[in-house]
Amino acid sequence: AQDDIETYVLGIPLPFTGSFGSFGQDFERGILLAVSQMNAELEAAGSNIRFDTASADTEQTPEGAARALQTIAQTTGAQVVVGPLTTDEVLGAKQFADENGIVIVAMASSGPAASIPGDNIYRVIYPPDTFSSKAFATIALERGHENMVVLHVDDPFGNGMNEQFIANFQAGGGGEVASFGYAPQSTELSTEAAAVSAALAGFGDNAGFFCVCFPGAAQAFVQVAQVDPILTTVQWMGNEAMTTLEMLEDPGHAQTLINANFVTVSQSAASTPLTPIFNADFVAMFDKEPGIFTNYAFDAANIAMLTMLAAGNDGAAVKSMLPFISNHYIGTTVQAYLDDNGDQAIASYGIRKVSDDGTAFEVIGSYNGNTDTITYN
Amino acid sequence: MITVDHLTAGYGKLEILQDLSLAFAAEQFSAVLGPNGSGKSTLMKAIMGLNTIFSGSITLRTRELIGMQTEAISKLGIAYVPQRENIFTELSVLENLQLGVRILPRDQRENALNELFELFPILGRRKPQKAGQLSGGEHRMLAIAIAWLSRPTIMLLDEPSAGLAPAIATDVFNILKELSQQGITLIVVEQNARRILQHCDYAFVLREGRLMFDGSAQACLEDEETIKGYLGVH
Amino acid sequence: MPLLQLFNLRKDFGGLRAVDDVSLEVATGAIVGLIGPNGSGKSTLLNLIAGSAERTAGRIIFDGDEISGLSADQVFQRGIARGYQDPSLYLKMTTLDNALLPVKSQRGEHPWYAPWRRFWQKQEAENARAAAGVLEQVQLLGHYDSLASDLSGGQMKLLEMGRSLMGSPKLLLLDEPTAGVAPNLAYEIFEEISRLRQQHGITFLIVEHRLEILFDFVDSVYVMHLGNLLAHGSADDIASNETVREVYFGD
Amino acid sequence: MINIDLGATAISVLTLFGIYALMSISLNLEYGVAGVPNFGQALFVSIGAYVAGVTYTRLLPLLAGMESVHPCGPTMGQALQLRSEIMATQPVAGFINLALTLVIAAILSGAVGFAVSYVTLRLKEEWFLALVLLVGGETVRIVVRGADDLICSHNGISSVAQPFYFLDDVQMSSILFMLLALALALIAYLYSQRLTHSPYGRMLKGLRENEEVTRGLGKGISLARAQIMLIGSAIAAIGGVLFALNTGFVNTNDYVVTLTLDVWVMVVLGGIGNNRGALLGAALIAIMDRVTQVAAIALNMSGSPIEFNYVRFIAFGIILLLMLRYRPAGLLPESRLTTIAHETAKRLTPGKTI
Amino acid sequence: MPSSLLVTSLVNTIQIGSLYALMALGLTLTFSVIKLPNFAHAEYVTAGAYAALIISLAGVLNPLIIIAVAFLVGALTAVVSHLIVFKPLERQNVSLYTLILASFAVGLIIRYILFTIADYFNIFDLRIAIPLQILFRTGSLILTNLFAWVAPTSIVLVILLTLLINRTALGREMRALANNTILARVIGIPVERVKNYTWLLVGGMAGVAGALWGLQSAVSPLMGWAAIISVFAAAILGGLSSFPGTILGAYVVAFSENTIMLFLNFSYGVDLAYKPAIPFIIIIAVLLIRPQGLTQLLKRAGELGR
Ligand SMILES: Nc1ncnc2c1ncn2[C@@H]1O[C@H](COP(=O)(O)OP(=O)(O)OP(=O)(O)O)[C@@H](O)[C@H]1O
Ligand SMILES: Nc1ncnc2c1ncn2[C@@H]1O[C@H](COP(=O)(O)OP(=O)(O)OP(=O)(O)O)[C@@H](O)[C@H]1O
Ligand SMILES: [Mg+2]
Ligand SMILES: [Mg+2]
Repeated sequence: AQDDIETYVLGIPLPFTGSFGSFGQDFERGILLAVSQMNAELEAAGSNIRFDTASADTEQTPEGAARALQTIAQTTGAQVVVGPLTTDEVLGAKQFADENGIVIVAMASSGPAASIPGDNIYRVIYPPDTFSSKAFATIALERGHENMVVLHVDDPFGNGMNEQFIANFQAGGGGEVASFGYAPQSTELSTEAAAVSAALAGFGDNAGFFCVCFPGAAQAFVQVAQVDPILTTVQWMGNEAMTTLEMLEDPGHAQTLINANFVTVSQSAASTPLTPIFNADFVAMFDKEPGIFTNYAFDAANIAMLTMLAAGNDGAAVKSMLPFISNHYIGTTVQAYLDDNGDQAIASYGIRKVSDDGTAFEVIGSYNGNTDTITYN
Repeated sequence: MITVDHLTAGYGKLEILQDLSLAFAAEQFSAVLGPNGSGKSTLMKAIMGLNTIFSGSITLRTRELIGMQTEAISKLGIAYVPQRENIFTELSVLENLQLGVRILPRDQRENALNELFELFPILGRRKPQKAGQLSGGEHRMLAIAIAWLSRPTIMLLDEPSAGLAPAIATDVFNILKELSQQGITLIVVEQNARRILQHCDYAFVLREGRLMFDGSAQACLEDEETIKGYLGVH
Repeated sequence: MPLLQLFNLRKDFGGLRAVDDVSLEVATGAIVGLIGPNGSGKSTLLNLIAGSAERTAGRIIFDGDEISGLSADQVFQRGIARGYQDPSLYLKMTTLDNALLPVKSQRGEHPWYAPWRRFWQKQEAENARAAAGVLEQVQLLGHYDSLASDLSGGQMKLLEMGRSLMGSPKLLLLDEPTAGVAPNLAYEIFEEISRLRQQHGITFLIVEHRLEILFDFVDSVYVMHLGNLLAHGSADDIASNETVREVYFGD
Repeated sequence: MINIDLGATAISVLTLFGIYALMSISLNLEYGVAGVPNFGQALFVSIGAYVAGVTYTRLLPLLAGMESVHPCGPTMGQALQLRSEIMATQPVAGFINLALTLVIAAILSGAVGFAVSYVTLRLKEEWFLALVLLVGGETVRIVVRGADDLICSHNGISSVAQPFYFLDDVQMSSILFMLLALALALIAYLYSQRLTHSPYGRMLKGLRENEEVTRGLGKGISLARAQIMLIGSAIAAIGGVLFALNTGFVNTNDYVVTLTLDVWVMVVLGGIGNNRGALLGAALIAIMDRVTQVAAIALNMSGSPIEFNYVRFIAFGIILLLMLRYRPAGLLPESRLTTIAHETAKRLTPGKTI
Repeated sequence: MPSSLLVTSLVNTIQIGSLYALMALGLTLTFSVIKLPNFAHAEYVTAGAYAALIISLAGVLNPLIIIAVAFLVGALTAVVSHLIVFKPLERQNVSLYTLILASFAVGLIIRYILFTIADYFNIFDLRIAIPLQILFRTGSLILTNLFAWVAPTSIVLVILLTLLINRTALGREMRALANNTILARVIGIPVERVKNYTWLLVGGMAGVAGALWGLQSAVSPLMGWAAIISVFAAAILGGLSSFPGTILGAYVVAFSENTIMLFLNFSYGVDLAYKPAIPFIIIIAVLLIRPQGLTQLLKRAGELGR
């Protein structure tokens, strides 16, 4: 009967404004899809439990994330939230979550600063960057690069990736690495391109280029790089966030990436039988393609909901139950398995490049982070 | 020419002019006198549409001015020289003057400027100077010049001689006299009262927003009340 | 000894020499007039004395000390107050606050004492009484809590004069104190000046164009022309000086 | 499903109000009263936060009689656990640490404000000062973000807990923290109210109206300006310490230009030059933030296709514009009366006339 | 620093400096005529960029048409914000800071309207897809079709505007209005009309700057906001009232962000992530050493030239 329907609220603190606003939107859609599917199943099964969502904007600042979490919790009594996005925001929300027993299920944060044992932060699905940085280093070495130039966003993610990449690259026998950070809000990267080009020229042959950039900046970079005499002759690698479809919208950009033998190592490329179904459902519901990380949010939401179905709408119980549920969850990406810090411990990446016609990124191999092995198809 | 009828005007909610009625005749040289704060400047601003009107009417010939935009009022041939902030301090002297002649037909502008420089040679010498750097007297000459250049039929001047050296003040009064003879209707607020009363035709004396006296200049100089309350015995 | 002495004071604005080697003296307790055509450098000279413009060359001696090069606030502290040709009031402050601001050595003006009213309350009340007295003299007491911006042009002039007095100066520099002031009041202002000189021994250097009043009160008059001193003498001397008549009265 | 916990909401909003009030009172003193356009408010707030980041990692262990652990790099986790433990078990060390943090933050920030004021003396143009402070704030932020050791550059310092963290009752501990914030705001308010309504306040207003003339009236305006920057900056930094403790995290990304603008909105909305207005502005922003956020949640839950997290800002903008249009002097305009002098004058004025 | 780097960075300085000049001039114009440091200016830029992006997505790739549309949309945004917000506020004679705050609110509203539009059509981080071509190349000097559009368009607009302000009657009326609105009314200047023209120009130029910016980097609702500090810096460096000063300021800012930054990186290892700080520091230094700003410097140069 309608009356005894019990509703659990899933909080969604995400950056809807700020430069990651479009990510926030996409993630929210992934979560909404998971919730609507779950509710349909629950109804069909005659369960009296339903999920509802409450989203609040973190404004992409740590303090904003804290406020968003507070509002969600104090307005709806939510005990579990899916989000926030970046490590900064996750850490901003941490104190309130810990004190009030609210469980944070973050889907994309991967910075090392939030690897803290025993707290209420769970970073399911997306593994820490220790793994991907190693994958990039391995590929660079495999490609025979003696030296590398890195351009990275100057934030915890970009810096962490850069530092770990350098360590892995050099541990594997690589030579010197020149890194350049770009300010996170940059909309225009011509200075950076000039510097990268000069550094590559300084290294001579056998140098490679690694871009750790977000979509807007990446586009601005490729825009200038495509006429640069040096950048157009070296091989490129890039992080997953660069592989948006917008990136390929301009044929000139696509061609530049093809010529540069651009590869990326990405979690999302790993697929399960559920992945195409998710894609289809997403398009059916929202009439647009999911973004690059959207299915992480979808999976994180499912883990959160499954845990709540088992543990009830109770933060402490969810906290205790969540590792067990995630460790038994396979969604649209990979098996989730949490380490002592509550972070994803399984790293299984796909290696992708731009397809020959320049219209999509296609999988050409995989990388197993736990065994550090690359396999090409 | 300008008729003020039962006018109550002021600033915001403050009423300064109280039910004031008076008329400035065409081609007459009228002086508006009165103690400090009696509402002389307020009257001028009211005519120009620059403050709050509570009730009453102001008509130019038969045309109601209340409710019109200041720009439109000035297009009717009324030029006004405010008591303060009456030049464009950031512009050069020349540019100030060019703005003065802007409503004249193109071919008359040059002439008007040349005539002006004859009248105020000192302004001719200061042409490129920033107007804000003029001395007090130069400043006032420039202000009068801007108004005069638009060839108005009516001029409202708020204390044109304040701060002028006697020689220039004399010039200004002579200019006013001449303008008046040319048929321009002059309405002048002055504190140099005895002096202006020697030149003007008609005088109004305000006090606390009301009309205290109106009559010929000569009558004003002899009016007991006015002498006691305003002109002083010296 | 004269209260104020200027030696070869000079001021250039770019190419323009607004004040050209002016030397003059103002005796203690005197009322000295400074007249001259518009643009002859009178206001600039006052600015130099008050320290609000930097001199190009020359020396200023006040009360036996050299004050050339001091900043405006230091000059004021030494006892020179000034009025401006174009009233420079605090338009968004009340008439009373305008008058109280210049009072010297107010204890409540120190940020450490300011929060503790008992340190300054008594002094403030005294100052307020003095200010009320001054405002009364300039017929503005009724307007004590109006904003200065709401005063008429002449009232502003009067308030500025009153404000200068509140700094209890030894020398008061006035730039056209009666411009725009009603005739009866203009005369009263000069009577007030004369009274202040008598009662408080304040010395005055006054720029003025309304000579019919000025000449009744001054001890001596300096005449400037094109930055130079053209003449000096008693009011009568000046009134009959040929050159002065020519350049200033336009005869 | 909206189910507002009014008690908890009130505590969060009031805490935020207390913190914002410190910032708006500071800006109101500097800009509202003295006319110094401090567009570097975020800088002075951040100094408080950074000081907290440093004291909680370096000083706190010493106060608790423990070996301090380098807070950044590989020992980051260990250092974090150490300070959480101390905050949970040694309240006295926590309180002493907070007290010292507040004092150091106030002194340091005050000194920076004082120095900046002297350094920028040559900037005659009011806007240049605004610019220098604005870009100065951003510059410091960028430098701190890159500095490895201070607050661990980008990573920031988390678990900077508020002093009542040791209580088991979370509600009680947040109520006490709220009271602390409100108490500090109240002290700041009373202090600045007294400053404003004193001869010193009058001089500052004179400075605001016309520097040239104030100097001509014998006031040492450079010193006065530096003093008020010192006082204002110190208050802002105290706000910054609480701001950091409230989130429990010190990170450069919080101290951006938008924070400065928010504080400006508070002051201009409340009433420039009016301390009560500053409080009102702070309250309005704290409440409006929460109300629009709750509205966005409610509307999004009702299944509307429009993104209310955008509409929230649009609505905020429109409300602000309507306020400015219909209450342009701010909600509480500046009072004309400064000191008791007005009472004295009133007594001496026979039947006031206008 | 290798000479090739120098050449590239100088080309960048010209390109970016021209864009900054285009934006900063509008800011200066609003500040001097309307007496408003307009924070919403950033959003006129973004609005122009989105207009350009949307018609380019609709298949219009002729740069002239794109620029014209961006001009119109930018101008429209500016004029509408004037008519709805700023004009009524000015009528009430509000303080400068109320106006600043209003401009902040207007910017917020436009920004989130753009966010809503971008979200609806899913157009975040897209570039206006005019393919880049190399027009000219010798050694490290590479000039692209983009440079050929951006630099000359900006420079021509900048020159036209400067002439308009300093040499025409309309410009004189604008400056008169800026200086003393009441007197301007009194001498019969059609104040409202002059203001509308001003806003039209300001918004139009910002819109064009947005379109050109979107040719060069990705369009997002925050792009204008991200550039506004550099733009304000340029305008303030020019003293906020001088047009030649503003133009010089724009190039100084671009030069510091490009050439000086690269030099510091290359010679002293200063991280490029400090790029946003370096021009700030230079600005602060310049302001402290030359408190008059650059205007005075220009005047001096003018005097020497005479
Ligand atoms: N800041 C300045 N820059 C350039 N020139 C100036 C400046 N101030 C004054 N001048 C010029 O210096 C000359 C003297 O000006 P000053 O104001 O001293 O004259 P004044 O004798 O007081 O005249 P008035 O009686 O008209 O007030 C004038 O020609 C004036 O234009
Ligand atoms: N903007 C204003 N707001 C409010 N009150 C004002 C304003 N301007 C003037 N007043 C008041 O209106 C009254 C009349 O002022 P007005 O300027 O008309 O006097 P006036 O006759 O021109 O005097 P004066 O000869 O001194 O210039 C004065 O009491 C003054 O305080
Ligand atoms: Mg008047
Ligand atoms: Mg003078």
